[in-house]
Amino acid sequence: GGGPAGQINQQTRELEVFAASSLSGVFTEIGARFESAYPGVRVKFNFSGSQRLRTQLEFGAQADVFASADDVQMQLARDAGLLAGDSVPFATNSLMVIIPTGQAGRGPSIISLQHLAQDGVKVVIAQPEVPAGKYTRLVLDNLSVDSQTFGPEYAERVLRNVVSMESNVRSVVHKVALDEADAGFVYATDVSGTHVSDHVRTLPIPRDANVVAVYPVAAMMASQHLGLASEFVSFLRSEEAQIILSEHGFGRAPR
Amino acid sequence: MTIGRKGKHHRLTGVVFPGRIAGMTKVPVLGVLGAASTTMCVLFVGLPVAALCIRAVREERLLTSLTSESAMTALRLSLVTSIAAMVVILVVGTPFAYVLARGKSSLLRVLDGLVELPLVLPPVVAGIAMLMAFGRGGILGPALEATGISIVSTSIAVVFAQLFVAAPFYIRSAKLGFQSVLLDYVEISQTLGVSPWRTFFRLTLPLAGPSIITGIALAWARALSEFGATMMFAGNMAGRTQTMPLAIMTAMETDLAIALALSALLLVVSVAILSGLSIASRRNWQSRS
Amino acid sequence: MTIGRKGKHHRLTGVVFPGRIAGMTKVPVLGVLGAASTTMCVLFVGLPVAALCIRAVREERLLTSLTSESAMTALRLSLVTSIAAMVVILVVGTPFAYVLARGKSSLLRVLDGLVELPLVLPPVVAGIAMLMAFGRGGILGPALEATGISIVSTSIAVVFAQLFVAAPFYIRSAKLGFQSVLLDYVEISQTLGVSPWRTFFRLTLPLAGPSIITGIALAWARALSEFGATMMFAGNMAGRTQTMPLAIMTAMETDLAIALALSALLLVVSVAILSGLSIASRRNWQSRS
Amino acid sequence: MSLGWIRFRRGEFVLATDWHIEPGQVSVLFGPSGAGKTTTLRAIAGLEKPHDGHVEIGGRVVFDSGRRIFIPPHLRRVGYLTQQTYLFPHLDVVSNIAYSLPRNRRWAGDEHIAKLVSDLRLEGLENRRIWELSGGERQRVGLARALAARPELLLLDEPFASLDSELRRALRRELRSMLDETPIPVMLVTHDREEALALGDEVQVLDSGRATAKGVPLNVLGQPGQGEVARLVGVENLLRLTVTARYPPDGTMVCEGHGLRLEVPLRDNSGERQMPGAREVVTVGVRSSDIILATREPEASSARNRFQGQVVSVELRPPGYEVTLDCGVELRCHITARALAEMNIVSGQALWAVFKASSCFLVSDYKSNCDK
Amino acid sequence: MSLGWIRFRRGEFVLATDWHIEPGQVSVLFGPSGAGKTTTLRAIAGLEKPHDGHVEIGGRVVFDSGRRIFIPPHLRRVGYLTQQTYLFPHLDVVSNIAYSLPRNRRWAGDEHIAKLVSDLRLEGLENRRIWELSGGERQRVGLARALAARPELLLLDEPFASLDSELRRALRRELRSMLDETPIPVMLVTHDREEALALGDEVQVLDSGRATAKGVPLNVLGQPGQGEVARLVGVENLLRLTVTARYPPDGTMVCEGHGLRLEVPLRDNSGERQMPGAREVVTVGVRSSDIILATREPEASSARNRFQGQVVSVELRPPGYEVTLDCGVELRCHITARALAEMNIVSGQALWAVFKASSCFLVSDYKSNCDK
Ligand SMILES: Nc1ncnc2c1ncn2[C@@H]1O[C@H](COP(=O)(O)OP(=O)(O)OP(=O)(O)O)[C@@H](O)[C@H]1O
Ligand SMILES: Nc1ncnc2c1ncn2[C@@H]1O[C@H](COP(=O)(O)OP(=O)(O)OP(=O)(O)O)[C@@H](O)[C@H]1O
Ligand SMILES: [Mg+2]
Ligand SMILES: [Mg+2]
Repeated sequence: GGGPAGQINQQTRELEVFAASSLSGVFTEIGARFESAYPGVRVKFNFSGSQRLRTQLEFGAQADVFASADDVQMQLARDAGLLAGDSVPFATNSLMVIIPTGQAGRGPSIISLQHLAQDGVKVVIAQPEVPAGKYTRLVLDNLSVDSQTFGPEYAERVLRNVVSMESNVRSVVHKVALDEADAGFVYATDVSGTHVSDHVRTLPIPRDANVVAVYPVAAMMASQHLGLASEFVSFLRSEEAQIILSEHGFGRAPR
Repeated sequence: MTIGRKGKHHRLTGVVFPGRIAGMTKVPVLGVLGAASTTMCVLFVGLPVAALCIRAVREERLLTSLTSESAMTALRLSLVTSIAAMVVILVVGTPFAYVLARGKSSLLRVLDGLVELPLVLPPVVAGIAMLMAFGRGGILGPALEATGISIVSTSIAVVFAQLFVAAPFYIRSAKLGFQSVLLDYVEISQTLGVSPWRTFFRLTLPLAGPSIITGIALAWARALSEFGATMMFAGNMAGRTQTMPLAIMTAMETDLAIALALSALLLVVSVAILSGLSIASRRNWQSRS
Repeated sequence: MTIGRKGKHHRLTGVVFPGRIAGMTKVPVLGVLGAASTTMCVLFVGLPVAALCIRAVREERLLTSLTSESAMTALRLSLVTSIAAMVVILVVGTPFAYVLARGKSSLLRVLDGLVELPLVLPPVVAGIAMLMAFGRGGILGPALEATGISIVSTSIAVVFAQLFVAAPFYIRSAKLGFQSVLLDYVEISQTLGVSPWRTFFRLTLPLAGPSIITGIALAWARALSEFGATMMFAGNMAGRTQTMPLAIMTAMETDLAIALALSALLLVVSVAILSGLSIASRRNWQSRS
Repeated sequence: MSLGWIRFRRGEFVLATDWHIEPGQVSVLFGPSGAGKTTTLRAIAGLEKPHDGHVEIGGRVVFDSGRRIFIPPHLRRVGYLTQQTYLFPHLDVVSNIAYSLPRNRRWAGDEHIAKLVSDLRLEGLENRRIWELSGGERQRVGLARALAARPELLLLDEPFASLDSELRRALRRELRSMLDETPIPVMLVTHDREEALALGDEVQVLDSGRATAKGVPLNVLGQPGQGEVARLVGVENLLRLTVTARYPPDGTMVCEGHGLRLEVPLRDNSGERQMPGAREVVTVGVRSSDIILATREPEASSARNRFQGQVVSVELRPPGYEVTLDCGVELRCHITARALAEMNIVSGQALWAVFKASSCFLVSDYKSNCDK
Repeated sequence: MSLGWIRFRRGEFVLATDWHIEPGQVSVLFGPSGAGKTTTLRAIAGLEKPHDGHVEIGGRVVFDSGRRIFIPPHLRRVGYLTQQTYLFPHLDVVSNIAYSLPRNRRWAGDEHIAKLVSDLRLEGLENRRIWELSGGERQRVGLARALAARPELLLLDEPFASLDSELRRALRRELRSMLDETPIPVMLVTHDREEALALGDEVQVLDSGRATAKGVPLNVLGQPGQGEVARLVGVENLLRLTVTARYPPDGTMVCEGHGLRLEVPLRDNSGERQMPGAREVVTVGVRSSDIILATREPEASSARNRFQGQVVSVELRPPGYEVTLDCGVELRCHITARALAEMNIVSGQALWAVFKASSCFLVSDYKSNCDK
């Protein structure tokens, strides 16, 4: 949705925000808030994988703000000299396990994380090259360390149960939601949509074993409205935006 | 001959459909093969499509998501850009296909073997390649910047991406169509005082018609579904570069049901256009002469 | 006539290439159009491809990344699965295309309009649709589970995904090819005592050859570049479902240069195969009869 | 042997014909353009399904509408040379000819093929591509291809149309000798009267789908009984006359009109008695070659019909000339070049046309130009 | 007017021909299958580029190898009816005919088109699709299409090949009257001697690419001077004889051989004097229709050549019969059916063959069968 029609005039400024796909829901809302807070501003989003956005930027795509799901891509962008100033974290995310609801009577029933290590459980995870896959392995390693509950072989056994590795975390969500697997490791924010929550149950991962993925944001060097871009970066860290972010399952920005 | 009498005739003699024996002969093995393959193809394609549509229809938010402004914007952009791409493909691809079909130089033979090359690249890589060619930092970057033209992140970039992935299909089909036009016809047309230019429009084009329209259908379908190259080269900006496939992928991030509903919408629109093209491509002439 | 004399003859009379006047006439406007369109097509496709290759070649790790085991595994899987897909497409698609070309039932006409439908779906959506059809929780899920067959996340799923996106190209081209074979030839073959089955192999197939091979080239190129549906339906397991495009996309997550090198490798392999197909599809017969 | 009958409708056009051909015999289908000759051959070959009919080839029933039998074309063992020779463009000449043979025989340089190639004067063209052939060469390759399959019935649609007279005569002889060796029935479509007479053991005249005449070629094409046939085969003089007297004892009748008085036999050439009533209007046909021209009235001649007239025109009509004489009605007479030279015939000259009563024949249902 | 010459090589085959046709005149190309007739027409139409040549159509130079002129086919204004009628399959009959017309005239029911449709007897077929036509109908549509473009030169490759004799004669008349209205030069390929004689103002005989004879049809085809031509146009009797005496005063010479003694004129039919040396071996041609048969030796006849022989065979050869007589060498004589019946000729009978010296003509370079 846009601002009131009357406010759109010759002075309309467009703010182009390149944002990770996983931010598409929440940023659409935040963008609307920003527009009403800054009359005459239109926020345009380009949602895509963080890495693809970074590649686009490297090859000359024009953007005012870059919000990544992954600090690595932000670092690469910084190294390429694309950023105006430094990036700031504005949200965090963590992993959780999802299980399809409609799988009664098929295979071993899963009610706790331990069950993921049973033979015959079909697990899907993201490929190690994408952040979610990297985090999944970290979490599994963390859990294995807790030998009492899970045992030192836990990570190995779960990974043996992996029937498919996905190129991105959304594929993990869809496979589980479509009952194609018995369990999958996804971001907490992935489960917030009504659609997904209808089809999956969640198993939380203990806080001490979980990872905290930080979402950094930065204004871009090439921006035509650098001031406005900085305003948007700060707006993301404002209370108003943080509330919306947490409504969508994101953690608060680390101070 | 009235229909009534025809029916009576059948009952009397048992000879059904007197007339020219068609090319499809009544040999059992061919019939069975044909029927089996048809069934397999229909099931293989039909089941997923049906599953998708069923799921979409079951969704109570179907209507709202379909009629949402963003869906309409994306659909409009998809149609506009794919039509623009088709126009370019027709205008540039048709002469190229004709040259490929009729030309004899060895350079053309080499090119002819490479028409499908753009298809081999995964679309995202194609998008990157296009960035490297037409982007600000690309080969043509300085030249384009000098003229003030910026392609990346505009609707033109969407058209470019569609051109890149869809043109080979049209060029190939059109080439086959032009090749199937007997030179004897062309020769006769010329002895009748009709210039090569008019011969092309009056004779070659109509005779190659079915192939050309098939090429349009293939290329158009491919352009309409183009996602990877568009996303990479043009980005995913609502109203500017967010075509239906991009809108669908974006929706998938938040709500699969909406994504499926949008896909179903894309399917329905496409069915209409494809059926139209199929009717247009039905040759109303036999090739006996 | 020796070459020497021919040359001399030219010098004497100035009439170049005596013989049949080709279909490509020497009318300036057509020549200019053809040359212009050819140049545009070549530049439009060539620039990005060239940019990609240049970038890949500049990379010092090119050789190591190309000969890495994972790259080879992915390439092998790509070739194996795409060849398997092509075999299925040929075996099932050929009779279907023949039925579409020669059949007269109105059901076939409806189907004919929908052959391109699978192309319209963005591949990822196609993958989801296939999950909903052939997956554990899909329409055929219970049936498949009862027989112990699991498709998703196996190499078969890769083949399925390639089939879904590539088959329409082959079917369309082959249909055009079959349609271009005059019924008169078929009739004569039959009066010569050659059964419809043998007529198909001795007459229809060779005459439709160029179209069929074009169809193979298009479908094969598309299958080789298939990414979205594979990713969704088959996943991305090295050695099992990670084809070249998936390997390229995976590489892109960490190192664009490697991704580009892999793309260049895919291109090189494809150029070889496409050139081969192009030579095979060159019709060594004219269609005058 | 082949026999049968068919009835086939295509819109307004209705084809009804029957045939009976013994092995080694040639049945000629003769008729104007659009008469249904090709359609008949196609129906026999199994390429069209007639509405009613019964077709036997070599003793086998290949089509019977009543018994719902329809044997597909490839099992009928017919050799069909179509009007347009569709040679297979992907094969060279000899592969076209050997197309119907099993693979091993095809490549073994089959001697049957070699004989066909030489019989049809195709030596030296064996490895030509078919677009490198002239029209007549194509027709011969098509004929060889049809014969290579060793058919049990040969259907030839104008097989010699684009051949020169020399080659035509040679191939006709060739065909005859082939039939002597392996006698199969042949159905031949032709427009050429000479060909019909030279090759045909029987001729059937088709017009607008109906068989209007049938029989021995000489009878049908020589003294054709029906108006259409007469016109088709070129009976030059068709006179509309009124029967004024009949003399059954000497087998003639007298017909008058246009100032002429003709004696006409009462029996037609097949011996059947024709009995037009007195004062009935009939059409009498006289071939131009049956009329003798004389400068003086011939005396003491047995020829019963003599008329004087003025030369209207002299036209070349090989192998002689056609002289048109105005004797109240125009009479066309065919004479040799020698006669023309000797008699010194010029336009305007007065001459006598003389012909015997037996040269006249009754032609049914024909409206001559005079009455229009 | 059209004139020119071309030289065209295709592997071993070399075509060399020239022509000169006045408006309204018909030049006939006559020759055996594969002689190069079609190639000649294609070269004139601009569909093949000869190696050397000069072609003028309507006074315009459209091809000249020396001056590097090559006008493309569509600017040459030729109407070319090809041997195989390639009708455009996407158009109906009338659209095929009107194809060359500008759009507005095409749809206006042009009266030129209407006239062509009726002249070529195509009424009622106007809206047929072309695969619904019979062979002869197609040929006529093709002819109409070629004429509709109002060409300045008409090239016809066997235009009447698949038409019945009635239609053929009618269309021949039609063509003649069209030429009278709008005189354009016509080059006509035919295998039919009658057609060549009836339509041709000039005839050129092609054989293996070479023009072997040229001239007025009656001279070339009537008493053809060359062996190949003689064989082609059907001079039935070719006798290999030795010149034994020459009598220049009465313009004849005596040739002997095979027990025969013939008187042969010293001048050929074009009046040119032929002077074979004494004892030279020559070939003498006699047309079968120039030979008279008699049961007794004709007395007091002016015919100089008389030979007795035995009837070997009697064969039908319309419009009469061909009697083969063995007089030391076989002589073929053509007689009418009437003569056959009156003379009661049967095999084995002894008969006299009589022909005038003026019926004999010298034929060059021909090896008769007797010498082989
Ligand atoms: N497919 C068709 N559909 C409709 N009418 C047709 C078709 N084929 C032929 N005809 C018509 O049927 C009639 C008979 O055609 P057919 O080809 O048998 O003639 P034909 O005797 O072979 O003539 P020709 O000597 O000209 O070849 C013609 O009037 C023709 O116009
Ligand atoms: N495209 C070609 N390539 C090679 N040779 C050819 C080609 N076309 C024709 N010929 C040969 O050239 C010669 C002349 O052919 P052309 O078609 O002119 O003969 P034609 O006089 O028209 O014979 P017909 O009466 O049989 O049609 C023939 O020997 C033929 O085999
Ligand atoms: Mg016919
Ligand atoms: Mg020819």
